[in-house]
Amino acid sequence: MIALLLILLPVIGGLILFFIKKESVAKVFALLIGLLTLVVALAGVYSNNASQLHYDVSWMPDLGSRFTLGLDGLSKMLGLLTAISLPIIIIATYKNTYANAGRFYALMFLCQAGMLGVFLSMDALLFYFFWELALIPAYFLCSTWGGEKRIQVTYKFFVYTFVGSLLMLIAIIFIYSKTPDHSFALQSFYHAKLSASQSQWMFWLFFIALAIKMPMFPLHTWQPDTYEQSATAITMLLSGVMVKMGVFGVIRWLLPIFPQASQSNSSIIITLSVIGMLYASLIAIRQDDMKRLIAYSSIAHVGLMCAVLFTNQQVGLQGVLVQMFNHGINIIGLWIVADAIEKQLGTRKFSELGGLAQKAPTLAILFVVLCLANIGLPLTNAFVGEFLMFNGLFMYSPVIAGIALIVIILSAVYTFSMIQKIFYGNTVAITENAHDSSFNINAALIILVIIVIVFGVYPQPMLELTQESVKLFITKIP
Amino acid sequence: MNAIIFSAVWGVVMMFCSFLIKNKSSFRHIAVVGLLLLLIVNVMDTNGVTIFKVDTHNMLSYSRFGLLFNSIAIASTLIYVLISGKDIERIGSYAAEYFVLIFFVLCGVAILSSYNNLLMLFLGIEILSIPLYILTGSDKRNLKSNEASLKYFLMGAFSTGLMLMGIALMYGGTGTFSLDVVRTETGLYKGVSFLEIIGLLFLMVSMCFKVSAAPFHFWAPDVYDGAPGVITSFMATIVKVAGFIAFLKLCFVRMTATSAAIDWQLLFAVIIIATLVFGNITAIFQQSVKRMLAYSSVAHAGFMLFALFSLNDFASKGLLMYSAAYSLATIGLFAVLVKMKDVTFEGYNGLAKTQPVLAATNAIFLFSLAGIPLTAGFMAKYYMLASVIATGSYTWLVVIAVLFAAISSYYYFRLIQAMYFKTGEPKTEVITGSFKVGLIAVAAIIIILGVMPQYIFTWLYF
Amino acid sequence: MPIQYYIILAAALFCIGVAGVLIRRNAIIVFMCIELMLNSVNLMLVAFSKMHYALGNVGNRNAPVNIGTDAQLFVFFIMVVAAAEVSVGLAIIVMMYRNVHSTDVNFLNRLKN
Amino acid sequence: MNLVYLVPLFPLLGFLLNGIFRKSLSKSLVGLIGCGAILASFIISCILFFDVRSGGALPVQPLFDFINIPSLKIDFAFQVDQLSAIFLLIITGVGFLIHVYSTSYMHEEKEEHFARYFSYLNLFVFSMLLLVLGSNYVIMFMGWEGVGLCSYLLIGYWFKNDNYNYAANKAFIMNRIGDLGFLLGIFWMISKLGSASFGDVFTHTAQLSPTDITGITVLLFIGAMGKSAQIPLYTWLPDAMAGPTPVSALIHAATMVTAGIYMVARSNALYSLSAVAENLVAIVGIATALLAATIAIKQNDIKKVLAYSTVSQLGYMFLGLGVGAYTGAVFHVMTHAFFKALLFLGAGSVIHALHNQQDMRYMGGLKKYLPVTHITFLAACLAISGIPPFSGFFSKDEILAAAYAANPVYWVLGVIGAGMTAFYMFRLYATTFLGEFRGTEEQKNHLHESPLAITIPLLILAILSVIGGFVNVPAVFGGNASLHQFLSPVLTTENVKELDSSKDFMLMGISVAVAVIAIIIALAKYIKKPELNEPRGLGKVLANKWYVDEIYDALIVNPLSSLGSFFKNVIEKSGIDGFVNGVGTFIQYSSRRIRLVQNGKVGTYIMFMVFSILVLWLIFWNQADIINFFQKIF
Amino acid sequence: MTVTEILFWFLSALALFSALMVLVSKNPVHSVLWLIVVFFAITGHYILLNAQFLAIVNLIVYAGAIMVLFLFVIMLMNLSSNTEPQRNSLVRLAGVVAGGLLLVVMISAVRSAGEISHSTATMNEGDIGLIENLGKVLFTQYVVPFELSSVLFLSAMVGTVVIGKKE
Repeated sequence: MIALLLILLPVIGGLILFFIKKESVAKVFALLIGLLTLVVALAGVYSNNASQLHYDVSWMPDLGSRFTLGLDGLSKMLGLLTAISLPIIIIATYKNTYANAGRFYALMFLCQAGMLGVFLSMDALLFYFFWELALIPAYFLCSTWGGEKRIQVTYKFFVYTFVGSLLMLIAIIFIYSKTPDHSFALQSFYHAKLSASQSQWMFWLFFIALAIKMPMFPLHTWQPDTYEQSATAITMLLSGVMVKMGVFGVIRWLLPIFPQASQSNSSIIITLSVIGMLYASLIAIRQDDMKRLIAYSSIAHVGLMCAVLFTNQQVGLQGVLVQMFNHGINIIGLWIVADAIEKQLGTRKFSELGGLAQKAPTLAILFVVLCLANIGLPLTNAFVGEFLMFNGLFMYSPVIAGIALIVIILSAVYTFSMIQKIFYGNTVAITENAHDSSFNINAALIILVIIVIVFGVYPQPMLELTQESVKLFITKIP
Repeated sequence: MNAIIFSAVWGVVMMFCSFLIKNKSSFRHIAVVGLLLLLIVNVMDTNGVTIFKVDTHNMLSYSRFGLLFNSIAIASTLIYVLISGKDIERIGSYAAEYFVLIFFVLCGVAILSSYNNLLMLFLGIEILSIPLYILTGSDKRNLKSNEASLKYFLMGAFSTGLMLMGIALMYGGTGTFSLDVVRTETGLYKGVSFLEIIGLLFLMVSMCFKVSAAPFHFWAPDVYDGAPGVITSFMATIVKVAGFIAFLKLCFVRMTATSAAIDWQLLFAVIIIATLVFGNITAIFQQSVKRMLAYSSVAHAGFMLFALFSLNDFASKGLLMYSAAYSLATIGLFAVLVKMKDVTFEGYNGLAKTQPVLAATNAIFLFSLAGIPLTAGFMAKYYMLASVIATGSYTWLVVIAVLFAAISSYYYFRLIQAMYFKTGEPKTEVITGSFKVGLIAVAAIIIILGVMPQYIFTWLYF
Repeated sequence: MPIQYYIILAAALFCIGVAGVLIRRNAIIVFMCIELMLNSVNLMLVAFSKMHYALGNVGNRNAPVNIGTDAQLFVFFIMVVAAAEVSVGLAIIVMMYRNVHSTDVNFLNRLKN
Repeated sequence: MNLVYLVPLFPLLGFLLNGIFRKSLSKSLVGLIGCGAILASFIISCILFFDVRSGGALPVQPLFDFINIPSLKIDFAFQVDQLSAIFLLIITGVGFLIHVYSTSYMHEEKEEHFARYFSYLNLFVFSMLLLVLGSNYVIMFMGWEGVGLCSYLLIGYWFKNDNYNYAANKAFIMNRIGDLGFLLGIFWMISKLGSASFGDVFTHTAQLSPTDITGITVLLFIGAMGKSAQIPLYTWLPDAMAGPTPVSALIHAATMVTAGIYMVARSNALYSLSAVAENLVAIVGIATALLAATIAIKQNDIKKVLAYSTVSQLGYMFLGLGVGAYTGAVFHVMTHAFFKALLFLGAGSVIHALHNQQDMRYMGGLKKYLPVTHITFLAACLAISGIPPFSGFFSKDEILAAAYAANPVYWVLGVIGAGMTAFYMFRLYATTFLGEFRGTEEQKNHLHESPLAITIPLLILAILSVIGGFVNVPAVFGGNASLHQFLSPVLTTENVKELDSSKDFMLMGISVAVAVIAIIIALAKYIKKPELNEPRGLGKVLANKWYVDEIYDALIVNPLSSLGSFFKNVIEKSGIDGFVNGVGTFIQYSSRRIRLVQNGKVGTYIMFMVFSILVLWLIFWNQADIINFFQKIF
Repeated sequence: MTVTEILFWFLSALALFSALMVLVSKNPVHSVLWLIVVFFAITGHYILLNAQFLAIVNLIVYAGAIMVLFLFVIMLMNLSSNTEPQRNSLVRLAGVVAGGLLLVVMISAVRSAGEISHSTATMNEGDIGLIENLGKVLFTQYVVPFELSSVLFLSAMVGTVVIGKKE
C-alpha cells in the first residue's frame, strides 16, 4: 500500500496542479503534496510490514509483466531521497516566480513520480516505463523554464537519453525472451539464461543507457549544458535524484543480471570512470560559471560511484549506496546556493562576484558546510560514503585507488577556490549592496546541513538500511 | 462476408443519397450511421452471426484475426469520419461520392483481410486502389492533387502489372490460385517450385509498393503530400495497414512454405533497413508537417515490416496493435493538420498558447508515434521488437531499428517544440467543441491501449 | 509447344512494356505500355492454364475437366479490372490535361524532395 | 568513571555556543566561554593524566559504532594512554594560555568576528583532541582533517585579504596531499587486517609482510609530511603566518604541526619494524631541519623567522623518530610547545605594541619598552638554542645523542642545524630588542607593555620553557628520565643504542659550544648594524626561500591548470561534444542529400523500382554467401 | 514444322515487333495502332491455345473498346508527334537497360525452373477454353469475385464521374 501510495500521491497531485492557475495556491498545494509524499516515504522507511511495502497486481498478462512495486532497503533510501528533495526544492525556490507555476509544479511532481517508480518497480517492463516517464516531464520542464539556449540543449539531452533507453529496451526484451518463465519479474530476470556472448552484448546495451543517465565519461556532455540552461529548481531534481537512476539501475538490474559480463568488463569501465573523475575535476578547476562547476564536480562524484560499483567489493558497494543519498543532499544544497546567488545578483560568474561573506554571512556559513560535505570532509555525510568507496576501490586495485584519490585534492582545489571567489575578498560592484539570503533559503539549507552533519557523525542507520541489498547483491556475484 | 457485402451495399445506398438528398452535411451523418452498422455487423460476424450465408468456394476464409482487424479498420474509419467528416465534405462538390468511395475502399479492406485466393487478393487490391486514385485527385483544381493522383495511378497500375506477373508465375509453379496449396500432389509439385519463388518475388515487390516500403515507396511522400489532407490521413492509415494485413497473410502461407528455398528474412531485412533509412532520414529535413508525416508513415511501414520479417505470434498481434496505434495517432494528427492554415512547422509555433487542447492531444499523438511508454505506440513498437527478438536471429536489426526510432523522435519532438516552446500566432480554422472532444477521445484510446494493451486482443480469445 | 517459349514471349512483351513505361513521357503512352504488360501476363496465364490442363491429364483421361479454367477466368478478371482502370486512368489524364494542357508526366513536378 | 568524552565535548560546546550566538554574545562572554571550555577540558585532562600515571593506560572508551558493516567495523572510540595523556596536557594547557592571550590580542575585532575567532579556536582544539584521543586511525583521520580545516579557517580569518585566502587554500590543499597518503595507508591496513584500530593493528603486525609494513608506514609518513610541514610539503606553514599571531602560536607551535609526530610515535610499533621507513623519516627530518634553518637566516618578517624555525624544529623531531628516539621526539614536542608558543606570543606582543608591524627592520631597541616580553623572549631564545639548563637543551640533546648512535652523519648535520638555529634566533632577538628603535615617531610614542592577559601567559610559558626540561633529566645528569619511564609502555626504545656517558658529555659539549659561538656571532653582527638593505647572492636565494614556491608553481600548479583549460576548451568542446553534435550534423546532412532522390519524376521512381527488383533478385541469388558474411560479423 | 508452329512463330514475331513499334513510334496515334496489332497477335495466340472465349473477349474488350477509348482521348487532345515530349537519350538508354536486365532475370528464372522443363502447353486440343466450361465455373466457383468486381466497376464509374465531370 505504501509503495503504491508513494507513486500515486505525486501523480494525482501533479494532475491536480495542472489545473491550478493561481501561483500562490499552486505553491502551497505543491508543498503540501511534497510533504505528504515525504511522510509516506518516512512511513515506508520505518515500516517492516511486507504487505505494506509490496504492491503487486496483474498488469499485462499476455506479456508476462505485472505491476509490481517493492520497497527494500535500497529503494527505501532512494525513495526517501526523492521525497525529501522535492519539498526542499519547493521551499528553497519558494520566492521564485514561474510562468504558469501550476504546470511547473505539476511536471515536477510527475517527474518525481517517474523517478519513484524507477526506484520501486520490481518488474523490468514497469521499470522501463517509469524510466521513460521520468524523462518526459523533465524534457518539458527543461525546455520551458530556463536560459535562452535551453531548447536546443534539452533537445540534445532528450535524444541522447532516449537513444540510451531504447537500447536498454532491446536488452530488456532480449533477456525477457531468455527468462525461464517468460516474465519480466525481477527474480526471473536474475535467473535468465544467457550465453556468454549474448550477455556481453546485452550488458553493453543495458549499460550504455545507465551510463548516459549517470552520466559517465565520455557520455556526459549533455549534462553541464542542461544543468546550466534549465531553471535551477529543475537542475536540483535532475542532479539530485535523476542521476541516481543510472547508479540505481546498475545495482538493481545490471550487476545481478550480468554478473560475469560485469566482471569481465569491470576493468574498462573502472578505467573510464577514473579518467572521467580526473577529467571532470580538472575541467571544474577552470570553470568560471558556478553552475557548470557544480555540474562537473557532480560528474566526478558519480564517476567514483560508477567505478566502485564494478569493483565487486562489499565495502565499496555499501559506500555507493549511502553516497547516492548523501550526494543527492549535498548537490541540492549547492544548487540552492547557486540559485540564491543568481536570483539575487543576476550572475553566476566568479569573475563578477566576491566578498559576499560580508554581506551574506549566513549563506556563506551554510555554503561552506555544504562545500565541506562536497569534498567529503570527515564528520560530514559524504565522508562515510567516500571512505568506504575508496576503500573498496583500494581492495580492487591499490594503484587505481591511488590515482582516483587525487580527486580529493582536486575537489578541494576547485571547491575552495569557488568559496573564495564568491564569498571572500573585498566586495565588488555587484555584491556591494547585496543582502543576506531570505528565510526560506536559509530554512532549506539548514535542513540540509543538519542532515549532512547528522549522517556525517552517525551514519550507521543508513548503513543498516542498505545492508540487505548489499548482501543480496554480493550473493548474486559468484 | 457481412462487412464486405454491407459496405458495398451502403456505398450504393449513399450513391443514391447523393442525388436524393440535397443537404450536404447530412451525408456525413449517413456515413456515420453506415459505419456504425458496419461495425456492428462485423462484430456479429466475429461472434459467428453471419447475415448472408455465401459459399465462397474457398475464395475467402475468415479468421478472428482478420475480422478483428476489420473491426479496427472500421472503427478507425468511424473515428476518422467523426472528427474530420466536415473536411471531407469540404474537399469538393461531390460530398456524397467521397463517402461512397470510402465505403468501397472499406469493402476492399474487408476482402484483403479475408482473402484466401490470389484472385481475391488482386481484386481486393484493385477495389482498394481505384477509389483512392480518385480521392487523391478529388481536389480537382489543385495541381498538386492532380499530380499526386496521376503519379499514384501510373505507379499503381505499374505495380499491378508486376503483381499480375507474379501471380501468373506462381500459378505456373503451383497450378492454383488458392493460397493453401496442397503440396503433396502427384509427380510434379514436390518441394518448392522455382517459378513460384520468382512469382512471390514479384508479388512481394508489388505488395511492398502498396505498403510503401522502400525502395518502392517513392510514390508515398508525393501522393500523401499532394492529396487533400483528409484523404491522406485515410490513405496513410487504414489503407496502408490493410495492405499490411494482406501481405502478412501472404507471407504466413506462401513465404513460410517456400522459406526452404529462399531466405525471405534476408530480403525483408534489406527492405526494412532501406525503409527506415529513407523514411526517417528524409523526414528530418522536411519543413512541411504534412510531408514530414508522409515520410514518417514510410518510416512506420519499416517498423510494421518487422511483423512480416518475423512471422510469429508476436508479429500478428503486434501488427494489430500497430495498426490501431498508428492509425489513431495519424488520424488525429491529420485532423489537426487540416485545421491549420499553415502546415509548415512555423505554422504550429505557439499552438499550445492559442489552442491548448489541440496542442496537448497532438503531443500525445506524437508521443505515440515516437513510441513513448504509456501510449499505444510504445506497445506497438514493443511487439515488433519482441517479435524479431523472438526469432532469435537478426538482433542487430533491432539495434538499427531502435536507433532510427530515436532519430524519429527527433522530428516528432521538433513539432512539440514548435507547439510548446516557440512563440507565434498560429492560424487555424474555427475549432468546434465536438472536434476537441473527438481528439480527446482519440488520445484517451491511445493512452488506454498503451496502459492496457491486452484489451485489444481480448477479441482474439473467447 | 514447350511452355518456355510462351513464358519467354510473355516475359519479352512484359519487359518491352516496362521499358516503354521508362522511356516514354506521354502519360497515355505510358499507360498503354502498362496495358501491354497486362496482356503479356494474360498470354502467360493462358499458356499456363493449358500446361496444367495437359499435366493434369497425364495418365488419366477422366481427370476433372476444368483444370486450368481458373487461369483463363483470371485472365477474364484481369480484363475486367483493366477496363475499369482504363476508365479511371483516362479520366485522371484528361483532368490533368484540362488544367495544364499537357500529358507529359514530368510536366507537373511540384511534389518533390 | 569515564570522563574521556568530556575532554573534546567542552571545546565542541564552546564552538557551537560561540558559533551560533556569535551575533548576540558580548565579547567578554565569548572570551569566557572560549577559555572556559578549554580550561575545563584541561582540568579533565589533568585528572586523566594522573589516572594514567597511577593506573596505566585507561581502557578504550567506545561511544558508538561509526561504521559497522559485515566486512568492516569502525568504532567511534576514545583511548587514553600515556602518549595521548601527555598530548592532552600540551594541547589543552598551551591551548588555554593562548585562548587567554587571544582575548586581549583580538580585542579590536567586531563582536561577531571575535566570536567567530573563538569558535574556530575551540573547534580547532576539539579536532586536535579528537586526533589525539581516537582509538583507531579513522577517528584520528577525522581530527587530522579537522585541524586542517580549522587551520584553513583561521589562516583565512581575515577573509577580506585575498593573499590570506590563498595562503589558507594552500595550507588546506597541501594538507590534503598528505591526507591522501594517510588514507591510502589506512586502506592498506584495512585491506590486510580488516581493522584500523590501534589495538588490532599493533597486535597483528605479524600478519603483515615487510612490504606491507613499509608501504603503510611510508604512506602514513606522507600524511605526516603534510601535517607537520616536512619536505616537500612544508611551504604552507610559513604562508600560514597570515593568520592572527595567537593562531600561529597555537597551530604552528603547540598542536597541529605536532600531529604528524604524534601519529608516527603512535604507530612506532609499525615504524620500528621497517628500517626503510625509519631512514626515510630521519633523512627527511634532518633535510627539512637544515633547509628551513638556512631560509630562516635571511627572513626579515619576525613571524616568518619563527615559522621556519618551527619547520626546522619539526625536522629535528622527525629525525628523533627516525632514529628511534620516540621519547626524545615527544619530549621535544613538549618543550618545543612551550618555547615556540612563547616565542610566537612574544612576537605577537611586539607586533601588537607596534600596531601590526612585522618587519624586524623597523623594530629594535624594544628592550626598554617591553621588559616582560623581552625577558620571556630571551628565555625562549636560549631554550630553542639548546643552552643548558633551558628545556630545549635536554630534548634536543636526547635526539642528537640518539642520532649519533644511529649514524654520526645525522649528528653532524644536526649540530650544524642547531648552530644555525641559535644564529638566526639571536639575529632575531638582536634586531628586535637590542640596538635602538627604527620605527616611526608615533609608533614610538605609543610603545608600551602589553596588558596582563598577554603578559601572564608569556610568563607562565617562560617558566615552563625554562624548567620544562627537568621532567626528563637523562641519567648522565643523575636524573631518572621520568618521562622515559612514563612513556615506556607505549613507545618502544629497543633500537635506541645507549651511549656511554663520556661520549655523551662530549657530544653535548660540542653542540652547546657551537650554539654559543653562533649566538656570539649573531649578537656581534646584528646589535650594531642590523641588515636593512636587500640581500644579494646566496642571501637573495635564501631570502626567497630557495625559490621553492616558484618551482612548485612551474612544475605542478601551472601544468595542471593549463591541462584543465585544455580539457575544457579543446577535448570537451571540440572532442567529445564535437563528436556528439557531429552525429547530429551528419544526419542532417545525409537528410539533405537523400531527399534529392525524391525528384518528383515518375520515370525515376519506376526506374528505381525496377533496379531494386534486380537487386532483390541478386540478393536471392547469392543469399548463401551473404548469410555467411553476416554470420562472420555477428 | 506444323502450321501451328509456323503460326506461333509468326504471331510471336508480330507481337514483339509491333510492341517495339509502340515504343518507338513518335506519333501517339501510331502507338495506339501498333498496340492494337499486338493485341490481335495475342488474340491469335489465344486461338492457337484453343481459348476461344478469351480470344473473343480480348478482341472486343481490348482491341475494341479500350483501344478506341485511348484513340478518342488522344484525338480529343489532338496529340501528335510534334507535341510529343521526348526523354533525353541517357534516360532512354537506362530504360532499355532496365527492361533488358529484367528480361534476363526472368529468362534465367525460367531456365532454372526445373519443374516445367519438359512440360508443354497443349495447343489445339482441350476444351476448357470454351465459353460453356468457363461459364459454368465462373458462375459456380467464381461467383463471389464476379459479383465483387461489380463493386470495382461501381467505384470506377463514380470515380470517373467525380473526376471527369466539369464543374
